[in-house]
Amino acid sequence: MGNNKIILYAAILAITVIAPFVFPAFGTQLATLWLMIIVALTWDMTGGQMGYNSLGNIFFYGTGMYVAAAVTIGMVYDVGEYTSAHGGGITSFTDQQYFTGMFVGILAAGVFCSVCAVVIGYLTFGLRGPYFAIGTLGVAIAAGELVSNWDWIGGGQGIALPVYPGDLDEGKVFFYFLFALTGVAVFLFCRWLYQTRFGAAINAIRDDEEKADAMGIHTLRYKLVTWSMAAFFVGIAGGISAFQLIHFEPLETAYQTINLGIFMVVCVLLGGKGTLWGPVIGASLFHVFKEVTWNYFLGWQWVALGALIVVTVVYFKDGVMGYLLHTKPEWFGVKIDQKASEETS
Amino acid sequence: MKKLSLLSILMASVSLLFSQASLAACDEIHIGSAISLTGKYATNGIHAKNGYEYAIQKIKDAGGVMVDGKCYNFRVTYYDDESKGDRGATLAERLISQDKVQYMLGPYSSGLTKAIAPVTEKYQIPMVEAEGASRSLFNKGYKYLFAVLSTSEQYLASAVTLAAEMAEKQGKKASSVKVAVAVENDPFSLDIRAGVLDDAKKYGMKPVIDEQLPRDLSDMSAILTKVKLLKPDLLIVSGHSKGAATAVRQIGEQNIKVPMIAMTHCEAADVTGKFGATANDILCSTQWAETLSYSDPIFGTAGEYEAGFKKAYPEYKDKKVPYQTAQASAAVYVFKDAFERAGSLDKEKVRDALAATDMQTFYGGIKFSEAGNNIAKPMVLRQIQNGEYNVVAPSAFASHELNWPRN
Amino acid sequence: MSDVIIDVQGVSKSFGGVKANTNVSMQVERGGITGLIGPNGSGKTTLFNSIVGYHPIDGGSIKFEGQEISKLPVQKIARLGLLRTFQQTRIYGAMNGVENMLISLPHRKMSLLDALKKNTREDYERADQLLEFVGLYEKRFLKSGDLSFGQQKLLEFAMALMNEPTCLLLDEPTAGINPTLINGLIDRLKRANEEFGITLFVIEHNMRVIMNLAESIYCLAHGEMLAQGTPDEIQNDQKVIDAYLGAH
Amino acid sequence: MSAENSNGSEEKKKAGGYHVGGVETVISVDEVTRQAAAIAEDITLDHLDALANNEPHVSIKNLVAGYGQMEILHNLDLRVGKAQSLCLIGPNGAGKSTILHAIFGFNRIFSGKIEIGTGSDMRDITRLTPNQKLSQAGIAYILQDKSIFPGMTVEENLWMGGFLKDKPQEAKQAAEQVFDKYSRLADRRKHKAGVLSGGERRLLEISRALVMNPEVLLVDEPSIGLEPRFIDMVFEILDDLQNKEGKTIIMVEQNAKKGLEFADIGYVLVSGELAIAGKGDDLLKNPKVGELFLGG
Amino acid sequence: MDQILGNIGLLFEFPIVNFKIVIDGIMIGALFALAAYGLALVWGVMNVKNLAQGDFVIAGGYVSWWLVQHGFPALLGVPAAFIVMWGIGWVVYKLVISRVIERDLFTSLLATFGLAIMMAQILNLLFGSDTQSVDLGYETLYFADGLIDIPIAKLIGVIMAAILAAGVIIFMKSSRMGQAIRATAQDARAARVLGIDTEKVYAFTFSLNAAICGAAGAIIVMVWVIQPFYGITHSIRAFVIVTAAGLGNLPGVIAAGLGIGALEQYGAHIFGIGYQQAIAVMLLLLVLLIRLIQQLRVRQVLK
Repeated sequence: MGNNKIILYAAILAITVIAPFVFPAFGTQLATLWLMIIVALTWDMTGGQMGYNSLGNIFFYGTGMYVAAAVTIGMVYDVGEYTSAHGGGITSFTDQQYFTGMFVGILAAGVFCSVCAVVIGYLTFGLRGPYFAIGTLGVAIAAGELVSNWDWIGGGQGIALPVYPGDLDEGKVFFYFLFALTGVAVFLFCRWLYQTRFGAAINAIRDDEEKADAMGIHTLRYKLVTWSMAAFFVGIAGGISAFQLIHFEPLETAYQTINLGIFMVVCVLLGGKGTLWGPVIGASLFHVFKEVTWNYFLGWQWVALGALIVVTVVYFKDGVMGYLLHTKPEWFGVKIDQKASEETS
Repeated sequence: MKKLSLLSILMASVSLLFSQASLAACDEIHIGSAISLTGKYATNGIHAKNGYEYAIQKIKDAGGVMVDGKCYNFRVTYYDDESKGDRGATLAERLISQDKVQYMLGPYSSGLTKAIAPVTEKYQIPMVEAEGASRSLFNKGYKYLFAVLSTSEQYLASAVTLAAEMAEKQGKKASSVKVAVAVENDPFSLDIRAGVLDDAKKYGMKPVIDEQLPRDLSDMSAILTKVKLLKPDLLIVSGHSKGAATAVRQIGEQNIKVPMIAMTHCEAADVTGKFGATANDILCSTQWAETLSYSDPIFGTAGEYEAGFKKAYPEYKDKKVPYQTAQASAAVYVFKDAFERAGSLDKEKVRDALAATDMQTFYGGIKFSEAGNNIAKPMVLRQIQNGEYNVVAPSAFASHELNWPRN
Repeated sequence: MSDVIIDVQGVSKSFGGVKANTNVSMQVERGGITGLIGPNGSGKTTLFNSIVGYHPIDGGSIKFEGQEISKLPVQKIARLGLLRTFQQTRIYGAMNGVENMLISLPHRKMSLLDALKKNTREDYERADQLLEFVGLYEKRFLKSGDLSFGQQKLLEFAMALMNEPTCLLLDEPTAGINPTLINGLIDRLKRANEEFGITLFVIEHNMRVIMNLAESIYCLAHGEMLAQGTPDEIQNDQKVIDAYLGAH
Repeated sequence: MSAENSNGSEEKKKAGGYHVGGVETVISVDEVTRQAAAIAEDITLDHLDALANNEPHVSIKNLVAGYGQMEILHNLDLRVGKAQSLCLIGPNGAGKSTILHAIFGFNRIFSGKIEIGTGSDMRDITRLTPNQKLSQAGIAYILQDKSIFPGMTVEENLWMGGFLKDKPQEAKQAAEQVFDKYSRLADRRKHKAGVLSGGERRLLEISRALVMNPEVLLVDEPSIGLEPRFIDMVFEILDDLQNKEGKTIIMVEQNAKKGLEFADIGYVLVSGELAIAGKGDDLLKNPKVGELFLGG
Repeated sequence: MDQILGNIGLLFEFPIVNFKIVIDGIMIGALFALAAYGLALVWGVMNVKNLAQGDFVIAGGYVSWWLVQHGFPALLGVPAAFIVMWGIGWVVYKLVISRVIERDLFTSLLATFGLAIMMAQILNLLFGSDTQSVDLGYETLYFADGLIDIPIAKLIGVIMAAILAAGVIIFMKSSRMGQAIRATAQDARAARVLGIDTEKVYAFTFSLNAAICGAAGAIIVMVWVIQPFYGITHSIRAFVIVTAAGLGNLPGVIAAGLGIGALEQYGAHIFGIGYQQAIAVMLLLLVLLIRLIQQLRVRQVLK
């Protein structure tokens, strides 16, 4: 790692740490930014690096939310009674119940989601291209519909978790750092993963899976492992979101297919697919764009977002990173062999 | 007309940008509200927003809010929650931490209120809400949440009582009444279902159909076919505006013969305007009706409120002013009352004043229970009779006889 | 000469009623170079695809090192050490030569934990050696998509060697290559066979190539096995001449 | 990622255990190109005109063309006379197909001219669209392989060949003439083209281009993917079209031997420039060409 | 569970209900089939997977609804929506679709998704989020003691859908543009060589698709309700149908459309209407799974 890189990383880390204290009012937005980074990075693991464009990663987010909530509540109350519309009684959690529940719940969310990824992957990884995208989208939509009809977990009523017990601003910072830690962990994980043989193998799957098959690469195994790693982190992010949002319901919050489910993809495309920094940059740009439009284009923000998606996908296909790679290759240590590039014509 | 509403959104956003500069004489009390300007609740969200704005104007015209001898006007910062819970929660956070609002007006729908209430509670921001009726809002022990409207289990419960009365009049047992319930799968409608089933149980009635409507409902013929087969005596439908519209249309189309049909959101869906005679004899629950005899010094009588509002918002001139608008205005009025009684802008004092509210308004009596819901105002049931909404229950308010059975 | 590595017995395959292979039997000897020729439409590619697992067969059996593989999918067969190259070469065009080689490490011999390690120095060295072996060392950092078709074929061949296969199936290795390159390629194939001990099974269109390369040649025509023998025998077989050379 | 490694030593490592290919056996396309450039002759326009019997029907003058920003052909000249056949050979990527694309209007022309006709009839057709090339300039393009419409019948495929005719009826009549000429196709007219054999497909591809009755045929690798006896059939058909019907043929052929045997004129192309031009038979005999492209 | 058994019991207790369900399903399915055919067309011809399909349908519905609000007869809505959506389709093609044709398959999916979001929101801003419908005021025909009801409006809708479908079939078979579309779908390069302006063909095909969707929407608004955000469900159904039927197979698309209409109605009857969307999606997954298993038998994957 060069000196410049170390400085860059240190600077980013410093900003990450001080951000919630410098901009206390924006705590929640900053936390959401990390959420976007997490889901974008994990989406890119399968989408950008492995070539499997899932539209259903939101499934893990929603499932993570519900698993975290169910586990946390289940450790103290009967979930069915807790969620029941008739449920009388005001519920309360002690601090210890809250934090133990949160720890176990979030972890369980991650683990459960990675198991789900293996099961779903087993069925869907035989699909290619648009079929995979639509198939996974279908899984996410179906899951949302089924959960919304499942009374035990609250059905369409949704489910409410206890409020953070401590001081309010402290709580905000707490959730910010939960997200930020997860985000940094995902980033470092991806950075390491893409340098291994495994990383090269999933790139091979992306570029030509038939060839990878023919070379004896365990394509299905690698695909399942990749997706379940991604699902683990998304599940954790979902679990944290559950505690941060306190109340959530299946269709619009948990399995929000056409919101976060698509946004994560747009973030990646905006930043540059198949790159390490692309999803991070894309998520940041997208988040800012989103917040701005919905401040100043009240009512039109969705039109603006739709337009952003179209423009990104259609006119800006390689994203920010792709653009930089084209125009400033020297930033990335790529040497252009003048002679070689002439010969290739 | 639609263009107008579009225009009003734009105007609102523009005025939002410049409003700081334009107001002078009185000081401001800054209130925040996340409301559905887009998404599936947009229509009702806009109704509510108009209600808020109308009340603010009326209060301003009447001399503003007098707190400890000083005059104030309300100013509301709105954000669009896109009819989505997580959005609403984020926006509430934003209103509180970035825009520094100290008081909140509620969003539209129980689902959104459910998402926002934990946030306001967390920050101890008093919120008066007018559009979240689900009683599950009021068993969480929230101390900063106040609702001017009746809780949703009451919406159609009186229909069950009516059906029981009718059965007894026919010399049958109340328990012989067969009830069919089709409600949307959202917090509000599920609550209505719970209320209806509770009441039905009290009479020993049997639900023969108990199904949930999907959120993007466009066809309920599958349920109506079962209705034909199982011949219930009472059909309950609840699914916001689109549920009402779809139900009335298909009930007419499929010629459903049920002696009594009761639903919510008839006015909001404008079923009389859209479907004419088909809508006749349908029972509609309402929080408020302009024919009721409530009144207060700011808005006058219920009828005067209706007239005044139509004048201020001409796009409503051909239809009923929906109760969603009236209760939104009432919520603002409750704030005014509480501020004046508190005699301070301190939010804890205001909260206590809110809790002690006991007032009469054009919208009805308002007195909050421990849990924050309004216990001073009954729901009324109106029946569409020849295109007119006539109050038929409870008997104390009834202006017309119930037409039974429906044909 | 009895060590058979690929044993095809009575394989039949038809597509929508059209018989592509009828009762084809053949053997590939371990350690040798076996050729398969036949005119277009004679069922060569069908047989090739049946062996590598691209489609199911209607009847018969295909054994690799004694194991029945006719029901296995491509990747499982590849993982047994039976590798193939593609007629329209398939390399990773967006990556450079070295990256292509490193992807070709024998993943079938790796556990998941091995795969989660970075490439070792030895891996890089081996990649360089093999690239040198096919004459692409100087171009190893060029984007492989920019290489010429012939160079891509060589790269694909090097990738196959990197994978340490037991047996390598080559689908028309010289198709679309400039004739001048062919001599060099034949040389490399022979050396891969001799020095690395890889069994080669080559499907070819070009008679000249196969006669120089293979020790044992099978000839297919109309989906049936027409003849088998040494290059000399095949060249002088009247049936082969009739079927293959048409009017000539 | 790999960039770190690129700093590694450029000198050849002695590979442990393996033979290192000696210079004499290193196979390289660049080497071919170098050798081709070495044998390149100075080609004069007079020479080209002479090959086209001084009556060129298709002339390309100083053509610079390519795709997008990439320039592939550099100042290329070409002449072919009426009812003559020209075969373009050369290594992969030399720009052979690009010439056909340029003539038909499929790629970008930076500068230069493409003309058709002789003397006063000469027309500049550089900027015509493919559509106009076919309908106005009488140029038809016959693609490599797999260009039939598999879901349509043989008959419909031929009708599509006459898509640019004013009336569908004319296309059908022209198709009938083709059927009269090639009874093999007529026998299968109601069959789906997808079930035809390789030779029949190629025949259909060629005959489909004849429906518009073009004067110039651009033929892209007619022998690719065909078994030997069909290759002969294809060249017989082309021969018939050239000599009996007076079509001008410009062909790209990988199988240089076959192509030069057939063609009146042969051009050897290297890196987007003309290296050798001569009569087909002469080129066949040219040892340098033979060494380079004919496999010795 | 009891409810499901009870609902199944009803099917046997009143066998006539089965007719009712099938008839309802077919009437709805006919409209699904139209949008699905448009999807199959653009998918087959230019390899664009249009996720805005449902939003074209809804937009067509609003065109018709708007006309009715302004005093035009409802039946005029169908041709009007056809024409207006043709124009919108053309604009969308020029601005967006023409740039995604040659790109990888995910691009078109996502670009059209962005389009879908935009369209839904613009419709919401223009027409409000209420459900809307056009009441033709026609009678309903009743059979079997009123158990089977066929609103004449629906009957007219189905007939119009059939006419439209027939028109498209004839157009594709016999017109020159139809032939050009088919040729382009099978081999665009060969079509270009024959002088077919494939760019024009693409623009035409996409506009035609939008127009078909628009007409379908105009029919839907007469027999059902529309709302700006209903597009996605129509899109999903179109994908279910095309996936089940395969591309370039109009009879297959129609059959699958009708079948899915009926299956959905059965599902709604048995499991409850709340599962209607889930049923549509489950059907999609089921179809994909079945096709996948079929492919596995030939040692391949579903591309």
